[in-house]
Amino acid sequence: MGGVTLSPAVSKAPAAVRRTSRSAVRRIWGSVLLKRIAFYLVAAWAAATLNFLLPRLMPGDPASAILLKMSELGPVTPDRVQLVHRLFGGAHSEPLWRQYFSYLGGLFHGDFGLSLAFYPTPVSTVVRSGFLWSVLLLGVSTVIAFVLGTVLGALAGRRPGGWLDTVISPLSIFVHSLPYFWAALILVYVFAFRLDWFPLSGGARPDLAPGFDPRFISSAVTHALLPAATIVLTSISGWLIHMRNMMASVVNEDYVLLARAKGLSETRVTTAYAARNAVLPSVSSFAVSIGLVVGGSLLTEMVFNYPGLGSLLNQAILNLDYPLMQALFLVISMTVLVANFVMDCLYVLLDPRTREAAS
Amino acid sequence: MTADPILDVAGLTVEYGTDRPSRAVDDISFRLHRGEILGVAGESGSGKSTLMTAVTRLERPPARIVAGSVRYHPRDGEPVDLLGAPNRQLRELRWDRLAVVFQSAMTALNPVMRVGAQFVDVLRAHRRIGRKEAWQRAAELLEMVGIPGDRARNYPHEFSGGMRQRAAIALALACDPEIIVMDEPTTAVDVVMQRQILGRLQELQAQFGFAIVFITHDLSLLVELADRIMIMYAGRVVETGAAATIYRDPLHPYTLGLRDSSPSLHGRPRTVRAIGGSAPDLWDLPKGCAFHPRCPRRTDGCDTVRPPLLTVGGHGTACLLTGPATQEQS
Amino acid sequence: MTRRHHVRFRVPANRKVRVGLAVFLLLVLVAAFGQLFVGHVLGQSANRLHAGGNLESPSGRHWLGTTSFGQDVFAQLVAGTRTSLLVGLIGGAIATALAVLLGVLSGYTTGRSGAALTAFVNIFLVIPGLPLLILVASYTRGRGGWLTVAVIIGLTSWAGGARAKRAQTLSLRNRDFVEAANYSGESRTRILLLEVIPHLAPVIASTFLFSVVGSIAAEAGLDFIGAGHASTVSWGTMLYWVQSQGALQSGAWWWFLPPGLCIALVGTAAGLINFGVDELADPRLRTRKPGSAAGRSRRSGGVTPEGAR
Amino acid sequence: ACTSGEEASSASSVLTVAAYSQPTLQANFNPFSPNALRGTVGLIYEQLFDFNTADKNQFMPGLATKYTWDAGGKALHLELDNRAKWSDGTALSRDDVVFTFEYMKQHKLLAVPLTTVVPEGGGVTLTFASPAYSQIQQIGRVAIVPRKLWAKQDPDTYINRSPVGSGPYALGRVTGQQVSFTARKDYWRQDVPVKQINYVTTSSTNLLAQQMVRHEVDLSYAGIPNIKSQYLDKDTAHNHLWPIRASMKPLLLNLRRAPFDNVHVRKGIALALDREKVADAYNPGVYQAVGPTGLTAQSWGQVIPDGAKEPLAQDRQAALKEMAQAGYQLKGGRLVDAKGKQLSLEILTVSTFADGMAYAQELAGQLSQLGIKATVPGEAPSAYVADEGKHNFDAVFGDAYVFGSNLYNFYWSMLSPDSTQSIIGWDDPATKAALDKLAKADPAGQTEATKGLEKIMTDQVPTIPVVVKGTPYMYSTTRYTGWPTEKNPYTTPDPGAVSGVYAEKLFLSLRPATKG
Amino acid sequence: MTATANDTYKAPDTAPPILEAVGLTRHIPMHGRRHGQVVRAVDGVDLALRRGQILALVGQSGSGKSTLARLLALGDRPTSGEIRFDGRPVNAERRRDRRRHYGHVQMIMQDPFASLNRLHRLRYILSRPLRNFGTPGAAELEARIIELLERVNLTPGREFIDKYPHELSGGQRQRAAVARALAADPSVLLGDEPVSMLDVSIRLDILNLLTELRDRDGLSMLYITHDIASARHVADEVVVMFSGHLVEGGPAEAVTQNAKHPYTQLLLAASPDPDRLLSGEAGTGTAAASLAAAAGGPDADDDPDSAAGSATGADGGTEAGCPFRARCPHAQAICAERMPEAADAGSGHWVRCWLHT
Ligand SMILES: Nc1ncnc2c1ncn2[C@@H]1O[C@H](COP(=O)(O)OP(=O)(O)OP(=O)(O)O)[C@@H](O)[C@H]1O
Ligand SMILES: Nc1ncnc2c1ncn2[C@@H]1O[C@H](COP(=O)(O)OP(=O)(O)OP(=O)(O)O)[C@@H](O)[C@H]1O
Ligand SMILES: [Mg+2]
Ligand SMILES: [Mg+2]
Ligand code: NI
Repeated sequence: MGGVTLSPAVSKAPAAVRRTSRSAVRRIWGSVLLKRIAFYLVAAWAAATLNFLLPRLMPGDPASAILLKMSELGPVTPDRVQLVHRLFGGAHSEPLWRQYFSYLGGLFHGDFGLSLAFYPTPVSTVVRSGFLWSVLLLGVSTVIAFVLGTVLGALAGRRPGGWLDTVISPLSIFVHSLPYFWAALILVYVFAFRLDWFPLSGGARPDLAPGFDPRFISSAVTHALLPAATIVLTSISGWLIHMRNMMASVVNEDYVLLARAKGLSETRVTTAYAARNAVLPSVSSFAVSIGLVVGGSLLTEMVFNYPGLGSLLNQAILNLDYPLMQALFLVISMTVLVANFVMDCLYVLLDPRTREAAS
Repeated sequence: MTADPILDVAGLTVEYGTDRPSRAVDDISFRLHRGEILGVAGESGSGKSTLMTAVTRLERPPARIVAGSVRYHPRDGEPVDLLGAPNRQLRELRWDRLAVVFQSAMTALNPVMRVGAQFVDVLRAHRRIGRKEAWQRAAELLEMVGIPGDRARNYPHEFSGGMRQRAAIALALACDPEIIVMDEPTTAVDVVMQRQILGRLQELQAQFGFAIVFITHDLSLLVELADRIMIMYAGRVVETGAAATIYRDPLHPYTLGLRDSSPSLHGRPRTVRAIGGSAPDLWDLPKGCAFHPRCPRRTDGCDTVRPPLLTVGGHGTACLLTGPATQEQS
Repeated sequence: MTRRHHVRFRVPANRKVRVGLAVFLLLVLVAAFGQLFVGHVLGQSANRLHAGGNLESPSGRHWLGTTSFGQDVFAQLVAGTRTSLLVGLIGGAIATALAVLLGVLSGYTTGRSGAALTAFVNIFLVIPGLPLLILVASYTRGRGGWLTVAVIIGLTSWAGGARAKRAQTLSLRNRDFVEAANYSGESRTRILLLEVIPHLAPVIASTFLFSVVGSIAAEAGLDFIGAGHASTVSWGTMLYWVQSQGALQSGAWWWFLPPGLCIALVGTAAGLINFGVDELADPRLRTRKPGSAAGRSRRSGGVTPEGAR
Repeated sequence: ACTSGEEASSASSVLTVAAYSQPTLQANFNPFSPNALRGTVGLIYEQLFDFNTADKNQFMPGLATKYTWDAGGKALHLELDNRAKWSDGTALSRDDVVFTFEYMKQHKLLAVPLTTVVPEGGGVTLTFASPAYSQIQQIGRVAIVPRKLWAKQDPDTYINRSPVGSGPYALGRVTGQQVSFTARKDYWRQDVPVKQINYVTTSSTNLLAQQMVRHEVDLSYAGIPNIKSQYLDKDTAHNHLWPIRASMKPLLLNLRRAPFDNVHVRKGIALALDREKVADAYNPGVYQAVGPTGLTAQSWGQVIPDGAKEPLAQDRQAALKEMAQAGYQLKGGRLVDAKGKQLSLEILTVSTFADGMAYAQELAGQLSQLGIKATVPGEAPSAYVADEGKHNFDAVFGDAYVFGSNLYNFYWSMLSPDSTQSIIGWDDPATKAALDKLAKADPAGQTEATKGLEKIMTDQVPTIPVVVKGTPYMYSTTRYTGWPTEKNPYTTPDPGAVSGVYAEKLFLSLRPATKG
Repeated sequence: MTATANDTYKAPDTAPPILEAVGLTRHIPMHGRRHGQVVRAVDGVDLALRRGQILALVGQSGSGKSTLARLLALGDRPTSGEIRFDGRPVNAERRRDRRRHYGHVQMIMQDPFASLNRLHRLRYILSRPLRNFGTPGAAELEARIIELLERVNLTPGREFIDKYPHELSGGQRQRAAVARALAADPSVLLGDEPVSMLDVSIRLDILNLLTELRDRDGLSMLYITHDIASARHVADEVVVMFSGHLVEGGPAEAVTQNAKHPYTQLLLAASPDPDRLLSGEAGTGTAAASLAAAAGGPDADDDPDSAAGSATGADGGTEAGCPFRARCPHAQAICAERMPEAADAGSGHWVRCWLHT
């Protein structure tokens, strides 16, 4: 959740209505929604600005990076040096505020300029090439981790101190603490290299062009299995612990006891009463992690040579590709914002109480 | 009123913790009759809630029932020992025969489920009825406690405290139980509301004839509500008898203290005194009578002999001085 | 004020917590004295090259074998413990301090400045941590060694903790005892420092624990992608070398496994200790007889216990 | 996991090259772009000619079969192979060559003082403002593009997704992680033996090592650690390594910083190094210690004066003597100046390059033994480049200087203040003069002209040559045989070998491995 | 006339008011579904607290009692109206002025479990007002704290001084809260249900302490409670609040024995009173009937939509009307129009009801 606070509105006329009509409800909820949207817009603007500034704080200039690359191939003429500086160092010749405005202007048209690392490919093309990979791999595995972790956590937390809890909780703390690129390296070594159950790396068989082609899709899926398993394995425990703790406290709630007293089946008590309530805080953290999926994937993608946004970000940083960096940061920030926004709305459906006090 | 027993509790003992257990309920026996209201009063921490959860088998760790029996007498068939009953059997008895109302209805209703759905849930678990019919019955039940039936679609937070409390009572009635155990069901509402709820409760009880175990620390309330009263102190029953008798002629010094420390509203202003001292530590109970350190009338032996609960003519007390045995002697 | 009750150290009752503390203590001891032991008793040093053969498997001489450069892995691990723990502690301390400062202030301050602070925190939440870390780390160009890395990690990883603290402060702000402190004529700073923040102690403690672990992991991540300070010996740089030297393919498990396991060990210890952090702050839970007075006083209220809101 | 038989057989004949070290690719087949994908030149576009640096700089024909100097190095006539054809079927004419040179000149892409280019006979004639003997390799490496498609393109922004070239391959498919090239059936020079070549991405050495062991990759040049144990030993029958030594890696000191501006300090450092050990710090056998001129005796023996042919031996006493001359004394194991300050230096390194880190660590270790406080701060490549550019370093050991076919470029890029690669801040009139002399020297006079530069190297020590950098050219003979070897160095399998005439020659010389 | 405990000191009815509320109003804006509306928690309340007097404030839950007390303590800001201390208006804007007010007027908050910080010992909790409102030295401080503790019967003080709140029983806590309020040496105590959550026996301890303080030190006190019997027992005067308005007030005995306002009557009827039962029908079988009867009146639908119990003009009428009219068995047309002025019912007993004007 974005942790949004809305300042209490000043009291209007004390409308003395016994039961607020449906349309009024909608109107009030609408105004709350508007305020939220306003917040998200401000946050988006701030993120965009920050994204503009951050790369500019980085040392070095892309021109020298490119020149170095060129000089590996052969001597570079002084003319060429100048040209490169004009093309790639250009960002620094203009005053900052002017760059800022042209940057903002570009954003509105979805124009992020040309990538430097992949010059002269437009940044938007580059980002598009990585977006789907990341979203599919990380999105799917984050969802799987969330679902599995939450289910296991619910089982463990149902009886705190029970055998499942005793086994699973410390184990998951341990797994949660493993450095995940390290774990990924082990998994690759064992399951891909030694056992040959999975392909070593990449997003799909490299000779297949991305598209709605069954061969490509099945290849993409086989390639995604191992990285996804790594992500699931290392992030499942977080959800598990989270859910377990919530569950352990929720099972002591009076309404769970009452449900038991009502003679409902154990399954019904656990799912409809305990887990249903315990899952709420996890859901809001889920929003954040879904949003961060895009940015948090850098290390995994590096280990697996996966062609997603994380790899692109790494290349952008290595090559001082400001435009690409900016665009990626923006994409990340925006996914977080959008995920939060969607979750905000969804949360209202999940927790009836929030419909009342939307602050 | 029949003298037909419905619940027989004998020697019930409940402890908290395993390393250094504390006895929150110590060797309590009582009998509940059909259609009767049994009030349980006592100081905070005297073990009232513990007793109630043990009787209904809703105790949660670290509570452990270490001794005793709770026998339920169905109208037809053999008595069932609730403590020994397998989970399946217990589940069938729950709510169908034995319902509870918790101390705070605020937290006893599932906040993310519509109120009606929580009725439907239990109705469908114990009665073979369709979803639609169940909803209808939920609405009827709510109307029975004075809540419009269409409010069944609301969530608990959309109810006021009093409404929730009444909904909890309606919920307890859902399957026409024979026993309802209520643990301070009205602490969260003010006197006017409390009066209203209890009034409704009494009407319903008159109508359906279920038995009630009513727990509170408000003695004056019980005197008005209950048929019989049981006074608890430090996990034991110190006095039991008909409500009016207990109020008029309390035998145990603790009951007397309780009565005398409440100022009167209408009568002649009387001198009220506090009992003094503070509740005992369950881990370190005084020897002998647990009340003796606070007792204004303690004598020799109070600190060594633990007085048993002795009953004469339906009025029992556990005190060396005023117990029936002593009275007979004097 | 008498502090005697505070000072006395009680071994926590919870077994998990005990195990966690023991592990942590052991690591601290290793960090403090490990190098002396390694140097004087084993006669090894973390950076000595070609101390023996390359990629030797564990032996009496090299407890954890050698690296492909011939360094003693055990010596490296011990030296790395110090660096990594320091990075963790310093990074964790900075992140926690910032989280407390910004979280509490944004939760406690009302009006425009409160809203601005909140917005600031929220915006930092939206920025992805690792890329930001890499950016800032590359700005310092590996100068200043692990200390810079620790500081940067601290500076970039406070937002999540701040949010948690903000939420807590928001609920504390309206608690009765805060109002009561006002009636007692307390100043605002004093209320913040002595009434509100102590209540956050468990949250702060657990934020700190996980920031420590997070900092160690972040340093490792940074090293892994080569944005760290690769020539200091830490668990992170060990991992860097391990992967860049293909230790796994070469079958050098003795070199590959220890640094990763050590990081996991710290994380696990922190996770275990976290089970007991509530005890740290709540005098009620610190009493000899858990549940006696506590259980009663909590229940006699008859209404919801404090903190349940 | 279930590939059809047909696919499997075709997959087995595909040659896979680990060509890109980045995880993702963007199509770019503009041979003038610094971001052109490897294979653009060599497989699709062809160069004029090159020299086989692995084999006594022998001339290797490309589109041009022969060159002749005229007018004291100011005119060059190139004879073209008249069979050449573009992949669209049209002939590659003299006109296209003229166009390409003019185009490059117009867009300032040519580091050669070209004045005119005109068609003449079966080829073209280029004229220069000054003798261009030393630039012959650059001229040869110009990739020729068709006029009709390029006349209107801006070399800076043109992506050229569907290139039309004269080379043996046409562009197959570009996915985010691979570029495939398919053999042209109508290639003008010969039948193309390898029907498909895939250039794939590998972002980590770990991965590459695993792919190579599994024969998923046939050819690679990246430095994987422990090549012998990780690769060669895994399949001795098929896995091969031939380190190509095409460039020299010196220890570069920042000459603008005291005390490195002091020649005695430099000499002292040079004498403190055990070059064999440095060479073996990462992949034993790949790098090779080098003499003080920076040139290897094997390739350049005839130009190196006696006494400078062998690598400088480590000599602690001599080193200390030099240091003493610079005012540094050994006290308690530390080399200190008059004020008691220890001589310290940071060897700046790119931390993502595991090999570079390893070498730098070894160097630092050796210098520490002399009493110098040597450390190795690693940093991100971008920061490294920036620091180099700003002369913000004590020492670096990352840059390597390519020998090429002509030593002018080697010394120019290392020592001329005009070179972007010369980062040490060496600005010396004598060096300039020596370079000028070499630039203008005709092929016969080049040996003599090199002498001056060699002397500067040995006397002034502007850079401290340490090793000849070996590129680990690793290949597998599971699918194809006929690879160039040390015994049969018909082409230079240099990094550039995945492009240019070298690559063309290599791929055209392979034969499918006989099964069994 | 008055309760037995207070025959030592009798405040003259003419004693000057020390703390006064004039037209005090507090409207609390609502959130969520009913965003934009307000809860009229306190609505135009005039109240005078005299020196050396205990004034009991009774009323239904949610009628605004705590809000009124918090306004008087400056823990909350009124929407309109004025607070006077010793005849002078109180300025609540500046922190310094507020602090001076805290020195005179101390509040005992409703919930002693929430209002004592569980992290501090009594020593610290009590030392703060002592230090803030007078600066005893370190040596004197401890003596003063012990004295305070003993004054509220936490004896021996030395035993209690280093205890944490959780080490105290509910009654002891409540007394600690009283001690904290007394530490500021106030002339007015605002006790917000200081005994509501306690067992009768502990409850009585505290009430007796408060009357003692009034009698000995001439302390003034606002005693907020649900328990009318105890109000009768300790208070000099009782005022009844309903839905943000004061509806009846006067000498304690008069109000409790001879209630005029229908709401007060309902409140009295609803209060459990075993004596009534025992003096009437002795049997228990009829208990049901008596309880039901006592509930009386139309069913108060405490729909949360109608905010403060049945406050905020429960039936959508104008806000000017009597808030109780919806449940009032004697409601007339005029009741919907406006609240009547206070009518005198003799010897200081007044009531705001159209039945009595
Ligand atoms: N979970 C628990 N762990 C340990 N002791 C407990 C626990 N719950 C209750 N107790 C103790 O058991 C005793 C009886 O508690 P119980 O809740 O039954 O009292 P009660 O009579 O219901 O009090 P109240 O009127 O406050 O509800 C108390 O001393 C209490 O401290
Ligand atoms: N912070 C708040 N926000 C919204 N409404 C509030 C707030 N505080 C009080 N109210 C409302 O104002 C009204 C008066 O509340 P107040 O706490 O003063 O009642 P009270 O008489 O003290 O009740 P009780 O006897 O239950 O303590 C209630 O309807 C309550 O819901
Ligand atoms: Mg209870
Ligand atoms: Mg109140
Ligand atoms: Ni986590």
